[in-house]
Amino acid sequence: MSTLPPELQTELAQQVAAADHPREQVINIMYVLQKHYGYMSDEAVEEAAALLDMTPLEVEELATFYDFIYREAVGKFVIHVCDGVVCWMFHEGSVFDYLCEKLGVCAGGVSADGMFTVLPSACLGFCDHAPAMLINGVFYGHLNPEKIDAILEKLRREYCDLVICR
Amino acid sequence: MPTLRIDQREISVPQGTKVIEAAEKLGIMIPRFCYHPALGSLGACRMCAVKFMEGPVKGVEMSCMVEAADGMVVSTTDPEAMEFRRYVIEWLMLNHPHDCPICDAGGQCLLQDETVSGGHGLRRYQGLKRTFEDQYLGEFVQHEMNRCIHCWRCRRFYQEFAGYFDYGAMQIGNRMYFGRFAPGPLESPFAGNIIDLCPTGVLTDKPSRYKGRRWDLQRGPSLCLHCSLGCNLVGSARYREMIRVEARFHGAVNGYFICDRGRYGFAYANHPDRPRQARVGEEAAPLDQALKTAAQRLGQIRERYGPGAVAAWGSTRSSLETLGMLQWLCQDQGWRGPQFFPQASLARRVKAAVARLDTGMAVSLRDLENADFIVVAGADPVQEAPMLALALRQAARRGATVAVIDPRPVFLPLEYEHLPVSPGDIDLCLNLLSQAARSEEAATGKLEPDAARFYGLLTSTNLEDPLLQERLLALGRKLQDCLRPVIVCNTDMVRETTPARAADQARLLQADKGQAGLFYLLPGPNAYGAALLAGREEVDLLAAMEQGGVKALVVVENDPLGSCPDQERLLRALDNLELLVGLDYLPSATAARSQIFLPTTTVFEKEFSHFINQEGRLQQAVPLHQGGTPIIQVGQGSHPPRTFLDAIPGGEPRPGAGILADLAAALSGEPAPPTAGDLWDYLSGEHEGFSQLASLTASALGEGVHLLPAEAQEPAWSPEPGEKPPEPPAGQLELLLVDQTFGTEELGSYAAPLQKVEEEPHLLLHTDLAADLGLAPGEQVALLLPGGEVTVRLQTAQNMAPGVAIMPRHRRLHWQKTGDGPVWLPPENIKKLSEPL
Amino acid sequence: MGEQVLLLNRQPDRPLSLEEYRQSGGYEALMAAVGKRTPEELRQLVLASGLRGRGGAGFPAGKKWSFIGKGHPRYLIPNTDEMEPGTFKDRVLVNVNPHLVLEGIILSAYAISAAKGIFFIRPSYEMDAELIERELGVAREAGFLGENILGSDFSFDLVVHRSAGRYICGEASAQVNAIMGRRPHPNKEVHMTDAGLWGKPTIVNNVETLACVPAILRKGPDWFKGLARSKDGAGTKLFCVSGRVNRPGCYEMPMGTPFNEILDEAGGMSPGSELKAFLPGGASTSFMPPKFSQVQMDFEPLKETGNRLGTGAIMVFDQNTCLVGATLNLLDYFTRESCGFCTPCREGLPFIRDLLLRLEHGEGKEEFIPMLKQMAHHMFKAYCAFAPGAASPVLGLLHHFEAEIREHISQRQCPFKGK
Amino acid sequence: MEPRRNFLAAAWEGLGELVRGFATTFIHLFRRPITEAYPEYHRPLPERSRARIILTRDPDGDERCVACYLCSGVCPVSCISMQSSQREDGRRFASWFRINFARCIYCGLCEEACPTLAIQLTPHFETCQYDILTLVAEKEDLLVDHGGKNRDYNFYRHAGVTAVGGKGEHLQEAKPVNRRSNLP
Repeated sequence: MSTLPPELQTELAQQVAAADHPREQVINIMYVLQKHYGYMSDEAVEEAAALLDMTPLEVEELATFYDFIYREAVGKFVIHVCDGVVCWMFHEGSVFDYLCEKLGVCAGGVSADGMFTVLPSACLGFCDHAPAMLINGVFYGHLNPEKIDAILEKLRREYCDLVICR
Repeated sequence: MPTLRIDQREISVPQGTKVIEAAEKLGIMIPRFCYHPALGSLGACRMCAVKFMEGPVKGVEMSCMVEAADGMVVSTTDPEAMEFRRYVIEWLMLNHPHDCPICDAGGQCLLQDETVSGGHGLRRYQGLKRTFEDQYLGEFVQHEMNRCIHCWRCRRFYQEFAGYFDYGAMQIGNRMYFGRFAPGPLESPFAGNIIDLCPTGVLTDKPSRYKGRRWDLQRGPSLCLHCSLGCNLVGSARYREMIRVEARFHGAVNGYFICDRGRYGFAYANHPDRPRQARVGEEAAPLDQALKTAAQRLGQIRERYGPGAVAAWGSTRSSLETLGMLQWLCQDQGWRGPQFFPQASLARRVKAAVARLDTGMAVSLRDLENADFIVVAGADPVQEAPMLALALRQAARRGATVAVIDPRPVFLPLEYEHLPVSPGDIDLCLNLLSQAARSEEAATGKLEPDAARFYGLLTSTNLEDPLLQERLLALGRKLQDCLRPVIVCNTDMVRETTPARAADQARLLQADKGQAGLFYLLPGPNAYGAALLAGREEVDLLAAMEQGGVKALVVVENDPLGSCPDQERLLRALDNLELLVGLDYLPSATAARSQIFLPTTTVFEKEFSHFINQEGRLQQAVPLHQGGTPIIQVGQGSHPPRTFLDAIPGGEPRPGAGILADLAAALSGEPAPPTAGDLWDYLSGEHEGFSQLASLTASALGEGVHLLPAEAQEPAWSPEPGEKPPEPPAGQLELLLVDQTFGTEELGSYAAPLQKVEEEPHLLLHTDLAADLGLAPGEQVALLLPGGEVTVRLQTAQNMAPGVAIMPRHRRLHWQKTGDGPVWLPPENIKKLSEPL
Repeated sequence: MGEQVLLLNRQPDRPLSLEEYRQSGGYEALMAAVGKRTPEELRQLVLASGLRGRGGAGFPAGKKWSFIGKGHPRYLIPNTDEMEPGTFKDRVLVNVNPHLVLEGIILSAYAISAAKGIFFIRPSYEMDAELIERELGVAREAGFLGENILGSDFSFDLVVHRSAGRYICGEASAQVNAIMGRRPHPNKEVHMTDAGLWGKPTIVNNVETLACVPAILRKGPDWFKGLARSKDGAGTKLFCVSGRVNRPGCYEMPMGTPFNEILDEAGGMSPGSELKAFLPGGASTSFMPPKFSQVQMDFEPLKETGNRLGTGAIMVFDQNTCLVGATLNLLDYFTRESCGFCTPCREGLPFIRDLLLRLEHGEGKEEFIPMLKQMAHHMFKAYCAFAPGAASPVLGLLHHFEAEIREHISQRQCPFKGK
Repeated sequence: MEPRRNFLAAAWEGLGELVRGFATTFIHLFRRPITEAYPEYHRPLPERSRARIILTRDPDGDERCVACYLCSGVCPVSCISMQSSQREDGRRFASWFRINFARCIYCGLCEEACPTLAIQLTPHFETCQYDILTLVAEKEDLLVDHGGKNRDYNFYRHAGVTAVGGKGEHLQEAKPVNRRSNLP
């Protein structure tokens, strides 16, 4: 049985029903469920499958394909650190390492307070502000250790869940 | 017809042929992994690269992706293409483990072959090898993901070709993983085919793991006996044990694939309890001596009571040789019979079906794939003849409409329309469908007088359920625009009139559209042959035995105690006998009860045998080995005994036909038993359906020989098409005994691998009915049948006909308590049991 | 800087509103076209303008549209996936002038008689997705979108499809698969223009391409052609300059502007930096040494040098950057993003990457060079354009900077280490 | 064309050969005979000489034979037979393994074919028996408790299959791919 709140369940069912082809909603549904469960848990995969009349495997085929669908638990803030060649030129490695060291996590891990996950990421399209990172849909550029500290501090203080594609 | 040159040789191929296929026609095997003739081109493995020297395409391209065109000059040995292919192999081998010696694909591995032939030997990549965790995929398929080369064949077959979606590709790039969402058995009954398709050892055959290498196996073309479709197999035996069965290509029947029942059902041939020793009374005896005793005692009974006191009972699973010889013996000796079917009503249905097939109407499975409208009447393809479901899916993929008229909760891996009506309403549904299929103005014109008269006779009684009626009429309207309709009809649980009705409607469609097909499902791999041999006369041995007229019964490769629906009555009748002679290769109840038992061989052993599938195609099975008790059983797992024997241990069984021929010779005092040639001559004289047998040559048997007459034996329209068969007594349920994919089919029910996957025995009721009766799914219920009580677990379903109760003839269920014909049950005969102790 | 067509009236920190856009002639083209000119005329105009796709392949847009199949409904997919490393022009474009983008999309949809558009946008541009969604509503309210646009019988609506990442989704057929909720693998068996999204005729165009359409219609194809500085070029191009330059950013310059002028526009090399190499059009183009700094940045002139314009994302490398390391970084990216469909890409790229990694770590051997060359060449026989793109920087490295590779081998370490 | 040979020269040459032959015989007349007193004396044979076959063990003491059937497949006289089976830990082994030494021609092809270095030929050649059936050797007769010629090789460490060690724990192997990893 579904463990989703009934209103969310209805909302999603309506969203699927409104689509010309239910399958085209699969990524949107995964984003919503990901937001609800914190990440795309096994349960979320099964929920999505039931909503879309797909098998869990069919959902899994997609969920594991995309890098913005998280099949493992993540922190409240997912920090995508750009490792594109331009950011690399500006010593991207040190941004990534600095973040990992600062938060005490390895790549993909969740910080002890459950707040942060650091992931390397494909070029984010913020090359004019290299080195850059993306946190819950917001870009941060021209990074250096001081700036990173300030950003983390700010995020810790004011948590806001602003966008669906984190 | 484009003409092109491949490696300096010219060939013309039909438009649309891919270069890789054109090369294959020239005998040039371009290496490939992802391309498969049944699945088509994909272009993923890049192994089939060739160089196009001239023509519309230039340079190195994939031969599976380019259609042959005029003026093409292709080189498969060009250095650039060769170097690229060498690299492809090297890339594929980067992560492949170093485990050929412990891999079951070793020796039958496409990757091995291509690696060796491509000349790749030294590993230049120094990185770490990628590894994956494996999954449990059920009892048939072993998963070893490290070996994967990502050719996509398994997923393409599993999802696109077969229509099941619990196995697929996950992750991305070189981390891509083929498997299930969570470990568990593969849901598709066609899953075994991914073993044949896998070009390396990722998916291997679990039951035959570690049993032997391909080069040590005695292999040969054989046939599947687990339903009436007659799929072609390659069987493999080693050390007197049947090891494995794979699909064998047959263009008209099974294509490249078989179902899992056919793939793993063969294990009955290795059954540890298989009777391999002749027996007189309780005493084991040499076969010759037992045969002599049998002849002597049968002769005595004949002398004492007259020839009619001996009767013969065959089955639909014996070879045509055995069936024919039994017929000969009966005719020669004046015995009663033979009877081939467990019930007289079933015999009538099968005979009605077979009599209506001719070359103009019968369609093969492959023809079925090209139909554009298919009505399935009274059949549940996945449960009864799984390969039919696969053919239906291919038709649906090409745009066909598939409608299933069946009381069961039918599931098909395709888009289909299911009309759950009771068996009594199937005829009516067919009527309504063909009425709706003809528009008003066309209704009277165009038809020849006979057909028009038949059409006029169709009554237009409506179905009780208006919703169903509407869906049926909508389907009929769809049928109006279709050009190649086919009616698929079963002979198992339908009314006696239904096979004939299906033929009538198909004939009407043919008269209307100029083209229509008829496809029957029959009970057993040689039911067609049995129906032809049985002729028009009806034999009811059970009644004759009850009346005491029969004193001796010869049961040939049949288990009436397992298949006769009224076992109590049969047991009483058997008590009237003085002698029961059994011939079989299964450790059946009837074999155990026989006073004289003569062991026979399976289809895999000793001699050639022939079977006729449901579309009248005579096919040959080649013996793979000499038979005998498998060494693994003789040695009990350890090494075989170090004694030398003249005879093969357990090698006594002989083909049924041979034993019967010897029996005939012994009884008639002839010096030599009839030979196969004699038998063929006899059969071709006996029945016009067999007239082709006399001129049969071995070469004709590659694809099989269609024994169909040019005109059906019973081409006439049924006299009263509008008549509705008798209705069930009001308020009563009709009990339907049905088949399941695994667990009900006789041969397969003796196969250990299939026993592991069979469902529990159950009784299926409509959800609403069960609720009305206060029963919940999963509960144990007692079912009071005419012959006694059956205890079974209850299942419910919504999408089934309301007025029926469905019970599979499960091997683990003592269902033989029903009697012949439809069984009506008052609902109160289904009682809830307090939880079993 | 030349005439601004796409980034006209660019505001430093906010997008142009509908009113601002209309003041500078926005939606005029739409009003002049819809219901007044036939789709065929529009297609001819765009064909005559010489507009070539800005997404990388440079296929003439008008020609692509002329292939559109007979069936209906038809789909238009404005491609804002933009996953090519170094590229951010679409983000800038959408952020500067969302309504120009919308007008271009609507006009293009009219030209191909599309009924529905799917604005495909990558997940890192979530803010821009929201912006477009908001402006969509504004345009719809103004009657530029939806049923019977501007009173004509042309109806078209646009929805935003948020991707969940992966470079391959930028490939047209993979993108269509992604929208349909299937695994986004490329598919060459069918033509998008005949049987694309849901088996219907589909056109996938980069948004920058579509954004050129209003101006072409307003000012004519000859004007558009005249914007370019190269012989056969047309229009302006958004060049994203990043790397060791003073003012990295997105600049609109005429098509065919020489590289050094674009570099000057971006403020020249950063202090202390000397030009060592540049990638002219994103990660899937070849490295070019400074001797090519006069090259005209357009499809044909770059093709003559054996390179590609790609997305026009110029990445500038200076003398302190190890190009083996840069190529390794690019191959890391491509290896990770390969969809895994075909063998060369799935298995060949990791092999190339492994060789580069060994070179970078000083474990390189002389025999790696011919192996790299052969494998990079064979990448062009992969299924889609992904692997050839990934091989391009490797080929550029081998062609122009082989000496640097040899230094890595002879010194048994990266010569830039510690610099 | 060969030049015509002088008859006298040919005779002289032939005589020379004769004398040389007799000289050798003559010299040996004065040498000590080197007859070896077999079976009292066993001449040490080179390690690689091919005679009686053994099944060796890997450094961990486990049977090396994985019953892959390559030796029986390659054997030109078909003197090797076996049945492969699986141990509970997933390791493949021969549930029985038989060599008929009455047929064996000691060609060594089995040893060459063996991918795990299990089957090896030894210099032990004294296998004569009065009863030919006793020349049929079973696994227990063949199995020795050492590694034979190469004592260090362990097939399973290279094979990359789970029987010994988990996935990713063999030589040159990466850790198993995590299908759910968030890493791109």
